Amino acid sequence: MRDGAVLFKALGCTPREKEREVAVAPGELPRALFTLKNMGNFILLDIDATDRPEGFELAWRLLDTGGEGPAGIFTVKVLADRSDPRVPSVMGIWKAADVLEREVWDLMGVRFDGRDGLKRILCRDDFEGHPLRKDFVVEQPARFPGGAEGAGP
Amino acid sequence: MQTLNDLFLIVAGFLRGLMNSLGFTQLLADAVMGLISFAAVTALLMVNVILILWVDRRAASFFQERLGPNRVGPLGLLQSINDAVKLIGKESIMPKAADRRVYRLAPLLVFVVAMVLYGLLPYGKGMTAVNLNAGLLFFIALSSTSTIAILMAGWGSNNKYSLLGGMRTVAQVITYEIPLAFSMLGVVMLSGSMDLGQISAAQHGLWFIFLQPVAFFVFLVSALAELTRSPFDMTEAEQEIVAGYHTEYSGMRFALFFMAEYANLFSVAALGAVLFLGGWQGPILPGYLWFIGKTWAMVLVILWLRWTFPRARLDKMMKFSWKFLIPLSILNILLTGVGIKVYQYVVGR
Amino acid sequence: MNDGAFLSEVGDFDPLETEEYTLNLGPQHPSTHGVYRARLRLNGETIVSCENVIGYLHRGIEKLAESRTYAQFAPYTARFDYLAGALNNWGYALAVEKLGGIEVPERAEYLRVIAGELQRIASHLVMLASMVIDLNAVTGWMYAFTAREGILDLLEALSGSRMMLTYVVAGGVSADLPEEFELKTKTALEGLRSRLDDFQALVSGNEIFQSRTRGIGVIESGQALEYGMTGPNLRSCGIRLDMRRDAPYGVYPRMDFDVPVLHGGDCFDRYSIRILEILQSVRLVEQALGGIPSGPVRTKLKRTWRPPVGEAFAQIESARGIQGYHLVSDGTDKPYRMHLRSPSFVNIGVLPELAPGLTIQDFVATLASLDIVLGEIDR
Amino acid sequence: MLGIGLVQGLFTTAKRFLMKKVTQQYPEELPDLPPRSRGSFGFDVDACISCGLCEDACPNGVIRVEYFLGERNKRQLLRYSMNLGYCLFCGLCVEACPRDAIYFKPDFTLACYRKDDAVFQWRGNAYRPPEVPAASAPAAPEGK
Repeated sequence: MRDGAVLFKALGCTPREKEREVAVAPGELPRALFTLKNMGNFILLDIDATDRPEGFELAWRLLDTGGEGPAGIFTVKVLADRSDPRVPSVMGIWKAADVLEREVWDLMGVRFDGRDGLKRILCRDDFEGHPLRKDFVVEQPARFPGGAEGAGP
Repeated sequence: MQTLNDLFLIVAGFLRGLMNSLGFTQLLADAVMGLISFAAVTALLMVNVILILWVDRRAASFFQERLGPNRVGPLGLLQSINDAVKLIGKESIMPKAADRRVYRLAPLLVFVVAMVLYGLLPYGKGMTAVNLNAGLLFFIALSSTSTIAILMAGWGSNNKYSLLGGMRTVAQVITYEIPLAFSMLGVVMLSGSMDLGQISAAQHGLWFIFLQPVAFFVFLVSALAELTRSPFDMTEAEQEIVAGYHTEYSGMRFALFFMAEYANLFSVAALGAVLFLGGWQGPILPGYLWFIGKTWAMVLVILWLRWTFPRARLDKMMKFSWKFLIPLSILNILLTGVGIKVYQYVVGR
Repeated sequence: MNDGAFLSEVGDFDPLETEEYTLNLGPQHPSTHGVYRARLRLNGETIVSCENVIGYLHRGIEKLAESRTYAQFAPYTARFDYLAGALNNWGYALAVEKLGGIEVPERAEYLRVIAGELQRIASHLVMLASMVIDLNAVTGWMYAFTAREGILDLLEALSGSRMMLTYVVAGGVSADLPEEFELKTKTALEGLRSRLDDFQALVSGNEIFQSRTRGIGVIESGQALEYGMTGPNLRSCGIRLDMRRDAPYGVYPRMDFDVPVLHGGDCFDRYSIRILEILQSVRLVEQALGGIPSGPVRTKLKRTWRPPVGEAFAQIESARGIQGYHLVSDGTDKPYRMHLRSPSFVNIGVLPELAPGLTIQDFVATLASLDIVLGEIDR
Repeated sequence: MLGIGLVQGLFTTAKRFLMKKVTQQYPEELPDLPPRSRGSFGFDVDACISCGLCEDACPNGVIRVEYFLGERNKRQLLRYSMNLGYCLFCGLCVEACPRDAIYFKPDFTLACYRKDDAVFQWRGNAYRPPEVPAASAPAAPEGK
């Protein structure tokens, strides 16, 4: 795990105390990840998305195995617009991004620009909506069989 | 003891005598005897298939530290009958897009071929249902026709897995037919006959396995491939092509394939016993018991191999045949020829 | 096609017309380890291209988490990677502990190592078993499963359940060691060793097995990193990356164990490394049992426990690679968002690149050697 | 030498052929399950105070506690139902119970033919059968 300050410096940001997380603008993302990858010893672990009131918060989690001491996670965050969430794809930087981006698109409905084959991966192809969004309505099945008596306590 | 040995011959002779005394013509008597042999062979086949099924499952279980089927009947002996009845009772589902005639014909052909092979085997001295003087040749020729039936099944099912299975069978069986035939040639040279009965008789005192160990090895390997038994069971490789050519078969049609497979196992094991283990030759016990015993020994060896080895790869297996087994078997033929000449020279002097 | 051109040069033949075709390997197929489907383009038996089709087991557990409390969600985590339930529980517990700043008693940490490593053994045994049965070594499969049975019995004695343990919970573990556990462990590990020896004698040395696996489906180390592969699959390509050693959690820093690494990157190495890891896990279990301190096993959380607003990402070395749990809290008793980084989901991404040129038989071997669990892929 | 591995494998299977088998002949020979084993549930009607903690703890809504308020607003258990068809056997209810009224039993024979049979019910001491018995009232395998 490298010192956060080194990474922040490479990315051209001001480091804060003990931070292992940086927020960038959507347009800046490929450059930031490319810079990090070129420093070596990074593995793209995960892309995940959270549906927050202010927009979709996407996080690229990189496993940092360089430097001294134990390996650690370094997170690059992007806040995508709520109405039309779009971020550039990083498939050209890490091939692992392929399945991870498709997952985010499928479940959260964030579009990744500049790549092919962005289609559903977990839900069926004709599924409507993006289930992990907060406004997605889930049907609740009845728990107890037997009509009105079984409608719950 | 001699009576016991010739029991079946005596019975046959008695029946012929009976028919003569009743005024049957020679032709009619032959026909009746043919029918009786047919019934006897079929009965033998069914009993053996059912037994092999049971032994296969029990032996597999024992190799794998478990007990296997032991509930139906004593020791689970009736399990295979149970399964057969179950299969007969099941609906035979035919895919809509199947080539209907080919699809229906294939299991019958496979089973008929398997059955005819039983007629050729010498169960004891003079105990062959159909005695041919080129029995061995006929045996090989006939057994390879089942390839066509299997290809028919693969094609007729109109399923990609089935077709792959059918194609694999053709490739594999044709490739291994050559070393199989070559491995038998050494035996034919030694015994000077293609009559299975005479080959057995020629092994009086010394089994051919001791004279032809290399040929026996080649025979065993190619027989496994011919039977499409593990490690060469690519044609019905469950993990790759689901069930190969019989993927789309169910009910009694599937049962026919299944029984034919085990029937073939027995007949090829019997052929091995005839060619290399002296057939019905053996002390004390009647010949037919020796024959059955040796055949079962071969069957057990094949099962043992099956439950021990993983599956080989198709292309590597082909290479193994073309680049190793065939040269080896040709070399064996050459050495056998030289050996015979040397022996004749030594003995002749 | 080349054959056709060749034939037409030789004589007056029409060139043999060959055609590529599509084969759907799965979702119902004996060797797809669940409901994975590969859409293969085939030329004869050779694969031209391969496409992963997954999602048949998608149960929406991540969404489910948003309607369960932190404690209530714990049992569901074992349903991700159902072959390594305890490790899943552990990863989730780590994330919750990180989120809420919960201390774990030391005895519980040792018990976690015991449960986790036993679970890793069980999981690797399933991998070995399913790999050899995909190559039709049925007997080897039985030996590995019988050995696993002994391990599962231990886990049952420990937690009460064989696969879905819910043993590792936030704040510690759910129960202390049962009576005579050391003795039972000793017997079970003896059974494991004897069966593993037989398994090795039966399969590893077998020439047919080797010819099926050596040099098949080779993953280069650079390729593996590019595709984000982790776990034994990565370590078999020559990269020593193990969260237990590189980003230690629990009491692993105090444990003495090796991280085996192989360099071939082929199916055989992916198979062998599991055996080596099992032996290391046995070492870890024995160490943990030997050095376990006394004390409480759980920091009880209040029934209406609420973590502070924030988020946490915790990662664990699961049986298949790095498993990461991302938890977002909005201050209520239910997670605002739960996300799982599942190793199989990422590992399988490499398959479309490996497949072209392999035959169906090799493909089956390669798929088995990647050791995917569909519960974890589809979530 | 080529073939050594094959021969070794043959010896291994032959060895296991002769060794003791691990099969358990199930209905005659029952497995010896550890006491913690989560097979099915036992319920102590007298111990239950109808607090509903188990109902709260259950992640899947499997448990339903029916009660009425008796003298001094004390809860009287009418009926305790568990729909084991949805049960995860996670043990959170057992952990939550303050009186150990619900507990695990190693008995694991839970197979049943109808979905309704998977609903386990225990009648509380205050239970009175309804005047018109409902036709669809599920049978109680462990009913008291």
